[in-house]
Amino acid sequence: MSDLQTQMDLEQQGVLFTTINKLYNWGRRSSVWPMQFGLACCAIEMIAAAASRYDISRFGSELFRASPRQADVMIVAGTVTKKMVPQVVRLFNQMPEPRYVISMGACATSGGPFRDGYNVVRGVDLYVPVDVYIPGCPPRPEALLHSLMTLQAQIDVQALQQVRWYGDDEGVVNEFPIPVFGAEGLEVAGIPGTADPVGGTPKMPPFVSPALGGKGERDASIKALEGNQPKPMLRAGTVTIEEVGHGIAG
Amino acid sequence: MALLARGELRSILQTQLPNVLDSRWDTQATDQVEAHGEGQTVLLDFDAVVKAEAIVEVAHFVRDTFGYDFLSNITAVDYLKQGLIELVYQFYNAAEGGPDLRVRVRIGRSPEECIVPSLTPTWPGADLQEREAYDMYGVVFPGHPNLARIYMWDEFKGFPMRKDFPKTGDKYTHVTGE
Amino acid sequence: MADALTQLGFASWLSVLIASIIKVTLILVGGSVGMMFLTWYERRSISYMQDRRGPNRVGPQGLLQPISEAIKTMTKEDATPRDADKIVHFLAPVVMLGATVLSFAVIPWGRMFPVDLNAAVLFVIATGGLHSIGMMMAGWGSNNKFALLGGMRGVAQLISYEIPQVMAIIPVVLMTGSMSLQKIVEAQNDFAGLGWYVFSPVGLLGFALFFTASLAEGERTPFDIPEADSEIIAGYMTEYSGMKFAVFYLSNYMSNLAVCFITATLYLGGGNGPGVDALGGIAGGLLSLIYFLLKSFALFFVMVLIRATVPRLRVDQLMSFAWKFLLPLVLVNILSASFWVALLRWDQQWPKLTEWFGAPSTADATNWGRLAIAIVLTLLINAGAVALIMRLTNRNVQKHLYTTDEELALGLS
Amino acid sequence: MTLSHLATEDVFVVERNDADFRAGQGMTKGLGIVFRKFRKALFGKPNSDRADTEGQFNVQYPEERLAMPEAYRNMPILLYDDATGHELCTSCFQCERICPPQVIHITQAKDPATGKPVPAAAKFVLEYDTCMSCGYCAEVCPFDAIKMDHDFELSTANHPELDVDYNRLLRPVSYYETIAPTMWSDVKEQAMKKLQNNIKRRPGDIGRDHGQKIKGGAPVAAAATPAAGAAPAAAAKPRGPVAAIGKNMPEDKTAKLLAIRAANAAKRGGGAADAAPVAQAAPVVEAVADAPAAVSAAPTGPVAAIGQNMSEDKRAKLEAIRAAKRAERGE
Amino acid sequence: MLKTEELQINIGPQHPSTHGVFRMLVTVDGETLVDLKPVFGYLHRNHEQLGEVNTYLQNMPFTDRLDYFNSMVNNHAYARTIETLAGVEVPERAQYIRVIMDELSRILNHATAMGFMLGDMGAWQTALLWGMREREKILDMFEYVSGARMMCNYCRFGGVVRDIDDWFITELKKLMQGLPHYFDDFEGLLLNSEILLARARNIGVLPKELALAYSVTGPVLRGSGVAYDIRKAEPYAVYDRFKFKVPVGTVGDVYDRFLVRIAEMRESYKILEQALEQLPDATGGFINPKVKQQSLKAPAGEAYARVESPKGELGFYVVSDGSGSAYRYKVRAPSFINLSALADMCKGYTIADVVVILGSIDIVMGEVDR
Repeated sequence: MSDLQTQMDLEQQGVLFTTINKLYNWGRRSSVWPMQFGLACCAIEMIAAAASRYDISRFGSELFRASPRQADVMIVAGTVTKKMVPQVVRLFNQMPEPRYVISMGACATSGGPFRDGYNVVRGVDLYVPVDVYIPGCPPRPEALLHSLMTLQAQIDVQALQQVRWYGDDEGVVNEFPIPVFGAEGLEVAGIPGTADPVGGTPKMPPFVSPALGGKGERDASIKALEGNQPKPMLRAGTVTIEEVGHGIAG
Repeated sequence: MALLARGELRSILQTQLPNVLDSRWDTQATDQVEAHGEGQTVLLDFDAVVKAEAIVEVAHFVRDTFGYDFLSNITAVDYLKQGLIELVYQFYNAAEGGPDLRVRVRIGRSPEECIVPSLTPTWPGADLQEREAYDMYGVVFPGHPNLARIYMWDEFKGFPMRKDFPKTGDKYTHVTGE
Repeated sequence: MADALTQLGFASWLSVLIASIIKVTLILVGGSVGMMFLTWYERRSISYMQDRRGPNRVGPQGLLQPISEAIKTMTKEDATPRDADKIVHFLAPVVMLGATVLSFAVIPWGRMFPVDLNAAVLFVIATGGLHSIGMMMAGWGSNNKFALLGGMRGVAQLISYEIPQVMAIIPVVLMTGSMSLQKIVEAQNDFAGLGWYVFSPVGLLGFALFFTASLAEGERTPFDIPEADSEIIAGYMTEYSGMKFAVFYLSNYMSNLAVCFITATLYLGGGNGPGVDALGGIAGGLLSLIYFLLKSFALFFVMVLIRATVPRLRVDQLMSFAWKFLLPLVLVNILSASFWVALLRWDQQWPKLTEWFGAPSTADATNWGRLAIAIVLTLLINAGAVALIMRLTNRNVQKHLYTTDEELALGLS
Repeated sequence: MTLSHLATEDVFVVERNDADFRAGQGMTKGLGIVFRKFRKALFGKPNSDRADTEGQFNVQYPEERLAMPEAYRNMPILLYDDATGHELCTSCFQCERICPPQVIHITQAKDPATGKPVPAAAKFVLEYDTCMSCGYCAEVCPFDAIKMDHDFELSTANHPELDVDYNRLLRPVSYYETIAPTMWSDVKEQAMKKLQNNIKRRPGDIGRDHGQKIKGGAPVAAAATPAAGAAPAAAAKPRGPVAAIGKNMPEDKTAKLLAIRAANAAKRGGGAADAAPVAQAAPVVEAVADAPAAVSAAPTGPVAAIGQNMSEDKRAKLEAIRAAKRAERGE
Repeated sequence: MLKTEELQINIGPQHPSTHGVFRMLVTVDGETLVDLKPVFGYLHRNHEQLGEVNTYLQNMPFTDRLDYFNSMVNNHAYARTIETLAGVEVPERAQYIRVIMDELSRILNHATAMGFMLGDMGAWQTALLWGMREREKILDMFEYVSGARMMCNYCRFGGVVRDIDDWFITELKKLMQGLPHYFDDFEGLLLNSEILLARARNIGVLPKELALAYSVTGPVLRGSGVAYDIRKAEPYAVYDRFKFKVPVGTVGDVYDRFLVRIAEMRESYKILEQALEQLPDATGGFINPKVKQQSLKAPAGEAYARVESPKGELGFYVVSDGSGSAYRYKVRAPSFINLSALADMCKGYTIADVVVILGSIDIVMGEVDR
């Protein structure tokens, strides 16, 4: 709560800071340039969001930059596979601050329907911190626009004196470890063994979202990915679904 | 150049190219299904099962004799119970249309046996499919110009589509084969 | 302006200094504001071509969009690649922007001339040539393959297209008899302010050629090869971020603006138009500024229209277009320009003719006949040349068509 | 090649126009078409009909919205009966079985007295972050308890929040009726009949104890206690402009910030100083005065949608803040 | 003697014009391409493995995510395979509905695919956005019947999940009023544009024999001059009742593939007209009521069924062991196999051509890597 208290104090500090902050935030929120980075199905909805009907350009975000150096937000639109994730992290590392990540769709958020596959990463937040998650498979283009508005609202409450990229670098991670291909899966610096094995669950918790105060640290409260139970080998032959249907008690 | 009915190729091969058929499957009748009960594996015998080393010869034979010049699909199936990997080659007759012609090859699962000559020199379209079979099932295709892993990275060990590869959530174990 | 200041009692050196500073500020502010408006204008108009609306939420109708982008890019982290040549990497955008801003020194805003250089045309071309140095520096300094490719492509393109661009101006210089932009504008003030060069056959062809070549100079579609994002990411700008990228962006759009201004000045009569002379004074000056901006932004709209419509050319096609299509036509145009000048200004060329037919001038209504001869003659030459060269180009295409099969068969076997 | 399976009239060769003389006429035509489109989009009438190929096509999202077809499926929700507060779900596990990505996790309720299973779910967790919106759960549900929602504005900064529990999944039947009237009327009778049968087998509050809709058998109005406000608030989610900007903030931050502000205000207020403890203590506040209005206005009303994505305690805090504010105003 | 040095460039996996996450290792001599090695697997999401774990019905929504432009066609192909395997009959009305959805998919796929290709050429997305506009209009209708824009999950074994109603038919007729205008505009925009001709003619030539050897299908094969269309060669659904033509190219270059796609859109339009005319009334039902969707068990055996997807031959090879899920589930993905011809098509051209040739093959990585 301390940072919130500071924020409250800041609000009382004076007109100058407030004005500068407002201007600064306004500048960033009004021109969030995404990186041209489509992975799978969601990328098509991302393109649809840029197309005539939804038109992300109304928010000033239609300049999809091909180079990460000029982009502000990485919209991870689609399934991140183990083979692709080193490139994702590398691209994210190449982006200059302030940078944001929108995890678009189920696959990017948690691996989605493919999370039980051997080559799919269970959420891009295991490798880079994510600012906004959009559920949906794929989310509607409007949902992407909504996430952009969510991101804008996040930007709005930031203060120049507090943003992680201008302050002292204490505890702030700028370079995220790029996973390395191993014989059994992905290896990540700082994680013993195969961090994300092929045919197994990852051995690391996700990063804390910067919007919730994360500075590049992993969420220590999540020990393992408990929600991601292995999928049972379901066979319709062994469970007759129609019969079970009507009734618990009768 | 004519279309062949289902199972017709088998009898034609018996008369015209008697050496190419895989003798292990000679005795079984056409359309016989070897099912191992509920949830078990199955082997099907509709079509000609040829020896692995004869696949190039048979492929050329069906192309030149019957006009089946379009190699559409190569499927690898892992029959864990029988210890076999089956490759199904599907040919089409581009001029005549009609259904496909299936030619099968059955090989063992061990690295020494899991070898089939490549069709890529004649049908370059088989290139990627053979690489896929190599990557996912560990079938080696001598004669292939660039037999490397296609989906997984080169450092990876194991063949993820084989039936004994651990599913996600299982403890990772080394798989047989490599 | 300096004179006025001296009269107010300033020392002469001081008044010159103050006047210069005011001018420089005006140019910089005018250029940047013009550029910002231009980006908004382009984004909005291209949006409507694609049935959407474009930026309309930041400020009224999205007009503040470029300003927010400026704030954002200025405050963004400035990343320099680890293995880059730091100094070159830093200097490249500076060179680019410097070159562009310099060219604004001589561009007239309507009838207002910041600096009336007597070799203004030459000056504009020279500053435009500096761009290639900036591009190469950016491409080289970034230590990135795509940036290097983009830089090399850019330099090759700029150098190739400078030739037709410069030579397309020669007819204008010939017709005016001066390299001063002010003189060029004045020379187009006949016929109640409508005596623009574009209405003469020579000027029309010159306009088309100059505008085409300028598209390439300004890296606009279909010649945006140095930054073709579907091929080489962002070209020479790939490794630039934050402020440096903003400077590139600024210089790009400012040079586009400059191109439009210069085209309007050279061929569309600058600030000339009906009513300017009649009004005179400050009102006339304002009207001329409005005319001038209207013409320039109409030209820019054409650029946007082209951008929205056509794909880009390939590098080799780009080169052959410059050398095989533009250059011959430009040469022909110079020829017909000299005929034009000879016919209309024979008093200076052949005094004998003057004795026979009297002294002509374009403004002189008694010389309609000579004007008509000049128009017909140059029209014939130019149209013939265009038709011939197009015929040849078409034949090249078809010849290519019949040889490729064999070539490919060889290559594929 | 002879193509015996194709008659010659079934094939045609595309016209390449190789021999045409090219003098820029193709490009000019293209420019003309683009200009026409530009003119139509700027001055013409906007797209209104499916036959239109010209004219402004843009829908300005937060202010203007496209109508959703009834069948649209985004994320699953669970229904409860407005009248009795009983949930329609009987934990038959059909949806859990059919779910392709296996994101539904149900625990069956047990009778505390006998230990026998009761046709109601004790826990129901749905991983929104993995759901593939296939709609099978709604399709197979024999009790029409699980339905596909139309609300897509779910983006959040909080990943664990996307594991949605029972309290946040529940929506009243009336809400579903507003988004899919015909689809509900097709199954309404049957679903309600089944529900009545199931209610008979549910002892006590089992089957309606989630989200504290019902307190001691109180009727509908009680469904408006703040904690249960989630469902009506979501239903009331305005189709117009995004209601509260706070909704777009990270929710807990909003709540905390508001709490601090309220506390400060309370301090300044002096007389209302006793409101501050209310802000800290976060018990469920009993039936707030304006909440029933929220329910009645559910489909269209401009109710603050702050609570939409919040978990329970945050919502409680928020209510506390509201109470503090009221206290400050001296109500 | 002068010797130029070859430069190796890595295009992708994150690259604006690789249509997803596709990587090409390109060796160039100056700007001319000497060698091209495609690298796959960046979107390999284990579709086939999951298909062997899922029940038959559970796998239906996964097929949506193969070729995510044409989920309707994927559903159709998969449903056909399982229907063949389990011997399920499909009511006539369902067949017609499937055909209508397939042809609508074809139109939207070709419209966007050509838009992407022109975007790769640098046409600043105008053609793409016009195509997307038609796509949005079609997606509205998909959404109406199936409930989702892209991932329709519309087919069931023995029919479709929801019948089309009057609203759909009225709107479809309205849509079809507008389509010819769209085709005309699109052709007028670029078909004869000099720059497009320069960029597309005689680029990426794939001769007829080579096309057959490479097993390419769909517009790529037809662009090379082989009139092979599964709708004619092995008619499925009710395609044998419609009159339509198969457009073929002559040279086999990018321009031919482009023209073939435009012609196919017009043919699809004709099929739609006829299908609407012949559409039987609802008495026959739109789904076979006897089929137990959720617990469908196929007898031990194998089946391969294919449809003419907008990208080529889309087939599913399913081996059943008598249980409720596939023992082996393999997808014959058209764009995967069409891609094998890429290297040969690109050799000798420049980098700028490579992206255009790739665009003209019209790949979708979800299908290539599966």
